[in-house]
Amino acid sequence: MPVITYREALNLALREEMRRDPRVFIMGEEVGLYEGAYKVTQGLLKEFGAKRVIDTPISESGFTGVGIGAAMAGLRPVVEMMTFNFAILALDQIVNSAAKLLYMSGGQYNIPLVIRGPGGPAHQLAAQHSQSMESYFCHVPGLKVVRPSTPEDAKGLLKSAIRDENPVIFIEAETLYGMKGEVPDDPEFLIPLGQAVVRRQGSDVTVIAYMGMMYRVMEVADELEKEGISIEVVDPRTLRPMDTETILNSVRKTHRAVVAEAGAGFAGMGSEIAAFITENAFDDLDAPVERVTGANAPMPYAKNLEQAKTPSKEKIIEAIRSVAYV
Amino acid sequence: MPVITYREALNLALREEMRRDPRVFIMGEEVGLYEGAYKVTQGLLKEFGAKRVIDTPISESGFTGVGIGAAMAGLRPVVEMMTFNFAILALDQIVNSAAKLLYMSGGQYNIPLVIRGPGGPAHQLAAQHSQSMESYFCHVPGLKVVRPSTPEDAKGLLKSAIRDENPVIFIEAETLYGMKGEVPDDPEFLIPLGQAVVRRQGSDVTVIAYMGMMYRVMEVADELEKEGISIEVVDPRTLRPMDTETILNSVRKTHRAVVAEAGAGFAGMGSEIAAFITENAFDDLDAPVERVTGANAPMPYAKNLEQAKTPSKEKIIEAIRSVAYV
Amino acid sequence: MSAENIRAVDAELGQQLLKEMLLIRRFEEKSAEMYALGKIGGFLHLYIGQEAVAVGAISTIGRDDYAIASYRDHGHCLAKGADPKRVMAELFGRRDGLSKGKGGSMHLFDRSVNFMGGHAIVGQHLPLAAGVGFAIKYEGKDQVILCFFGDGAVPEGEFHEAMNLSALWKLPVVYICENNRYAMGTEIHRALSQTDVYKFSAAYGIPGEAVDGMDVLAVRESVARAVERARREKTPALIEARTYRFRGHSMRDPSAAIYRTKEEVEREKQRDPIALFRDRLVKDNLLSEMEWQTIEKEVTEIVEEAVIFADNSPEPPLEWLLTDVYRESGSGVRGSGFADPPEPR
Amino acid sequence: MSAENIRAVDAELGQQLLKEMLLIRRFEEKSAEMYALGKIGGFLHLYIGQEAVAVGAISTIGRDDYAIASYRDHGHCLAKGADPKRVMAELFGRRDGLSKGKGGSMHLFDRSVNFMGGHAIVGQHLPLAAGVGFAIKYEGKDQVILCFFGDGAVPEGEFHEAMNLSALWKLPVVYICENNRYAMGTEIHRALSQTDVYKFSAAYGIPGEAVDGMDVLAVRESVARAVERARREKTPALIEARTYRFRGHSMRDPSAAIYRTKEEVEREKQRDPIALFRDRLVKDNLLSEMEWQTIEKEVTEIVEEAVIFADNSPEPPLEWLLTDVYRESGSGVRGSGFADPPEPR
Ligand SMILES: Cc1ncc(C[n+]2csc(CCOP(=O)(O)OP(=O)(O)O)c2C)c(N)n1
Ligand SMILES: Cc1ncc(C[n+]2csc(CCOP(=O)(O)OP(=O)(O)O)c2C)c(N)n1
Ligand SMILES: [Mg+2]
Ligand SMILES: [Mg+2]
Repeated sequence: MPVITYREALNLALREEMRRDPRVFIMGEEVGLYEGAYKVTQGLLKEFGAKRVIDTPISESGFTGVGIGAAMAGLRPVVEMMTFNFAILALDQIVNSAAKLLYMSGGQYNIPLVIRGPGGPAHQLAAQHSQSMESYFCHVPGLKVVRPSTPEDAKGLLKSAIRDENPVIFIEAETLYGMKGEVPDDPEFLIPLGQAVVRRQGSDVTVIAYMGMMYRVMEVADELEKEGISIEVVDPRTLRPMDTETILNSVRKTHRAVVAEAGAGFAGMGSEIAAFITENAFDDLDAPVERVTGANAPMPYAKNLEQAKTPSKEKIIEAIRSVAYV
Repeated sequence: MPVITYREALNLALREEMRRDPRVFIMGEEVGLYEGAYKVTQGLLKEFGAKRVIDTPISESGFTGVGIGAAMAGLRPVVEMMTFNFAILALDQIVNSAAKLLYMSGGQYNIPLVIRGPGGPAHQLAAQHSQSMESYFCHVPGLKVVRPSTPEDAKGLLKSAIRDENPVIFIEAETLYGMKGEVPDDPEFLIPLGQAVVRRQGSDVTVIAYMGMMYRVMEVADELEKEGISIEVVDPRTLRPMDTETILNSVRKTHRAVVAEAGAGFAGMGSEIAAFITENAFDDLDAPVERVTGANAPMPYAKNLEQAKTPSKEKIIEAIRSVAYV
Repeated sequence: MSAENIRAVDAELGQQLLKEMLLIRRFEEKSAEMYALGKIGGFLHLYIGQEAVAVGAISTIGRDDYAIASYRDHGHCLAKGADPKRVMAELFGRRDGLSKGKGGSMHLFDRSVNFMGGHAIVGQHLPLAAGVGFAIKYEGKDQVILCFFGDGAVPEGEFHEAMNLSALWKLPVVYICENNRYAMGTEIHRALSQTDVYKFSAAYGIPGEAVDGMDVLAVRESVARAVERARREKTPALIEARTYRFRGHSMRDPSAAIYRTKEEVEREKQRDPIALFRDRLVKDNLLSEMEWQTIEKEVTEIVEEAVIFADNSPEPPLEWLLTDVYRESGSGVRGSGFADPPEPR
Repeated sequence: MSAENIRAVDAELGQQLLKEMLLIRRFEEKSAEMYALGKIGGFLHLYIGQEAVAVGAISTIGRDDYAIASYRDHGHCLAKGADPKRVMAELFGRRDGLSKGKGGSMHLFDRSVNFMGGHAIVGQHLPLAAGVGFAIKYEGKDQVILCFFGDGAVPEGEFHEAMNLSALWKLPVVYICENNRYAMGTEIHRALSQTDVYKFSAAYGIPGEAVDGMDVLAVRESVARAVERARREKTPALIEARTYRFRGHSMRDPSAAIYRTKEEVEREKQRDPIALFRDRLVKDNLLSEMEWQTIEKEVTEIVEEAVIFADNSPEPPLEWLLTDVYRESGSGVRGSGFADPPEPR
């Protein structure tokens, strides 16, 4: 299988879907001439022209609304947020238009729209540019939310998102764009939304994590294996709809769970995951579900503070030990 | 003690604080001449004049930003959202300016700002006008979030919010504005932010609920008492900072907890409450913390569907029975 | 239709326009009654006084063209050709409503006549209109969209963003600001530093003009010109229709509230667009007293039928609470149409 | 200061303005070096080429007046009078930085000189500026605030909302759009349908004008006029300063990237505001070669000191991660300053 970067995998997904379906187009700040602030749309303007690769002014609410209106009229837009931090400016359109139009119209207008771009912390970008916003979107009925951790997932899930009949919030990570991995070049390779994946089999503790945190957890799992602690790592991939079955099956096997999350913990995704595990697998649990989350502070600029903001391996290990009572 | 409505209690709090501190002013849509879309600001224009009671155009992001800027420059603004649904349009100002300025400026600029107005469902206002947004705000470090359930709390907490040095999101409920209750007329009567209250003592199951749901739970508690099931009802009042101690103490006593919430359940406030209870009181729990939440759908207009959207007494009772194993 | 001879109405067209306006008027008067009876809930915003804008404007476009409006949408939805029975059923929150009872008064949608809603966040539907215009252009079609909004939307950021994007990308959108001088209780000069809304067009380099919104033919003429240009040159336009609402902001607001005087309201009612137009048709010998009575009778019947239909329509079944949250995928992608996560209790 | 004789610079003032511009230039050249060395991280947006705008504009106001800017804020912060040492320490993310190292390049704040930041969401600080203007007026003071932003902010809704609110409420805010013709890689005519930014002022009924942003005295004159009016009449203004950034958008973007040619950049560099002004002072006999050398030397020393200071400043202690999230209440309200909820692990 070809080995390509996460960035290239996204690019390929966009290309393939744009080739397949002329109704698919991409719009956003710097996606055309500049080929993307993070180069995800490299070469698209050249291949598809300015009609289908549209540079926008800095008007997030405006062009997101344009995407939604275009979807109402039958197109299948992909809207790039240069970073997801700026989606807050478009949140009204996302929450009140995209997510609700199908319902409010009694099923007449569905919104096949993808909003994608990098989210979460990167390198010293400070408070306004380092937010994990997935819990906002996850709370909204009518939205689907994806966080793809690998190049393969990036491709397969983005393609499914574009083919989906509903608005999909697709949050990538700047820190993963350069990561390489095997990615099928089959243009019909799709990963269904709503399916978690077990990244690593284990028997003692289930750790649920995605994106950068998932890799950190994998490293921790390697280290703990040497001590004889066997970690199962589950990556939800889609946060809404959440594949609760895969997660619960794992927990029913290991009887212990930790959720690791980069974002601020209070009312974050980890809360939801911990809550449903406890609700549905209480009798299988030998310990409370522990959350390891980003500190409840804005993201600081200074490198050392930035590092301390996101859960360290030590903290993850500590949480695992605490649920494993070792 | 005088018996006044929830609306009057808010009005009194505003009046007293505006009398006490000339830096306090209120701005928002229709707060002046019209005396508030829900009449919370009745008489304020007359008493304080147009300098301190400011009608705004429909520019939520703009006037919220004005409030924040004014706070940076030393004033203590109260910004009214006609309803909290419209705060989504101002969310960037709230999240990226109000909540973070203190941190990003290394402690130089604090933002003593209150954003208040009714939130949550009312009567057949449909999807775009019936949102419970507290989990959005709760997720943001730097914000405090209040949901006052009684006239007394409305007054005491609003006064504390206005005196607080930080941005406070203060979400009232249209459905409670007409409710009457005893309210101290002492202008120094304050209820500290961050203190939950036990609304009803009980020994079998703790139910955590606020606003309209709290009253529904109180009725349920009366009914179940007849069957010999004793419910303790805890009202958090402030959601951030959350008074985890009061909640945990109750759960440690009853060994069972249910969280009842009007808003959509997935990634809602109930998730956070359930998660921290489990994390901190696992060994005291005889059953998983159950969430009873609004359906994961937008709010429908039709009366019967609207009623079905919010948790019924039956559903609350069912959840209580399931944790009490009766 | 060409903009030049648009003022030359014959009896048929004149009576048609009159009838459409009257239908909206009577439909809404009846809605107000039904609200008082508790058959309609929530917010109910009446369009009474503004009928010439929707009717005049929408008379210039075809069924295949689009229209979109704010929450004050009954007039536009009816003028676009929706079935009054299904509109009333929607106001009643019943199963046969346009939106199956899920939307209500503020969220009327009718895909069969390209009426795109019914949006209740002020300013929000302007970018949506631009998006529809974008799709029209993308697909090389020659449709247009009319976007109706109030003066209260002008201070919102989305007004500005939508104007600029439409002008920049040359989208076939005709923006029609129904300036009734009030946004709830806020008179326009307390909301805008410069109150000639049409003048904003200069900031975007697009055509703009003000028109008497109480004169159905004047509206028709102005909008027809903009529609023609939009079709031909894909140029957006900003039209300010000066009008007045005779009733309160919604049923919860008295018609002459603190923010305006009874005298002002009475004075404005002299400009009643329906009475004005009827008198004009009569004067021009395009309408006889008998024809007028027939129109009144027909309209009354339509409204009565609508009420009966709505009242007989059942409540939506409870299962519908959870339908239409997601559309199942028709693309054969396994799982992409997955149901929502299981409901917590 | 009166706007009339503002062009009459003497040697002292001329040299002062020159020195301030040069300080910004050298400070930023050094920052670029430090970025390359990894001493500075994140985004670093250089102001090089635009110095005349900040220096000319801020030279018209006092220490007690306010200024606020976007993420491209080093120039404005230094011109407002912040200590270069503490600015550099902030860029280094160190304890003695203006914001204790928590803000970084994009979030400079200095309360001691009324510099209100440093804001990284495009358009976001315009309403904040209006709010400061609101407070000035509320308290009956005669201060003003200068609000600097890029051409890229104009299409944002908050530009429009801030303009309208400031004009409507007559707030003493001077909005200065630094039109460097690009927002990242987007040339202004691809972002705005009408590209004369100052013309937007007409839509709000406020004064507006364009000025050569490479001419420090022209900027000074134009801003002085607006400041005087703002103080006296509490009228806002919109000034479009036409300028150019010589470097890339940030350190991650090459200076002559795909979106503009090397020739264009070279041509624009002929308008270097510092060289132009120095030559003028020399020509007018207001600056000798020796004086110029002294200025260069002083500026270089300031910058060197700043780097040494920054480099010697320790990293912020780890406990600071959780401070400044909330301000403890000084009002004696029990509990209102409660700490954040206990950290989950
Ligand atoms: C963003 C937003 N803010 C506030 C409201 C509450 N609101 C509903 S209608 C309205 C007034 C709108 O006035 P205008 O646009 O002039 O329309 P009109 O009611 O006159 O038809 C307001 C403030 C809202 N729906 N959306
Ligand atoms: C709301 C928002 N959208 C996008 C960005 C990303 N971004 C940062 S700077 C910039 C360009 C801004 O250009 P301009 O306002 O002209 O300022 P300049 O960089 O030229 O000084 C963009 C798109 C952002 N910071 N905020
Ligand atoms: Mg109006
Ligand atoms: Mg620029």
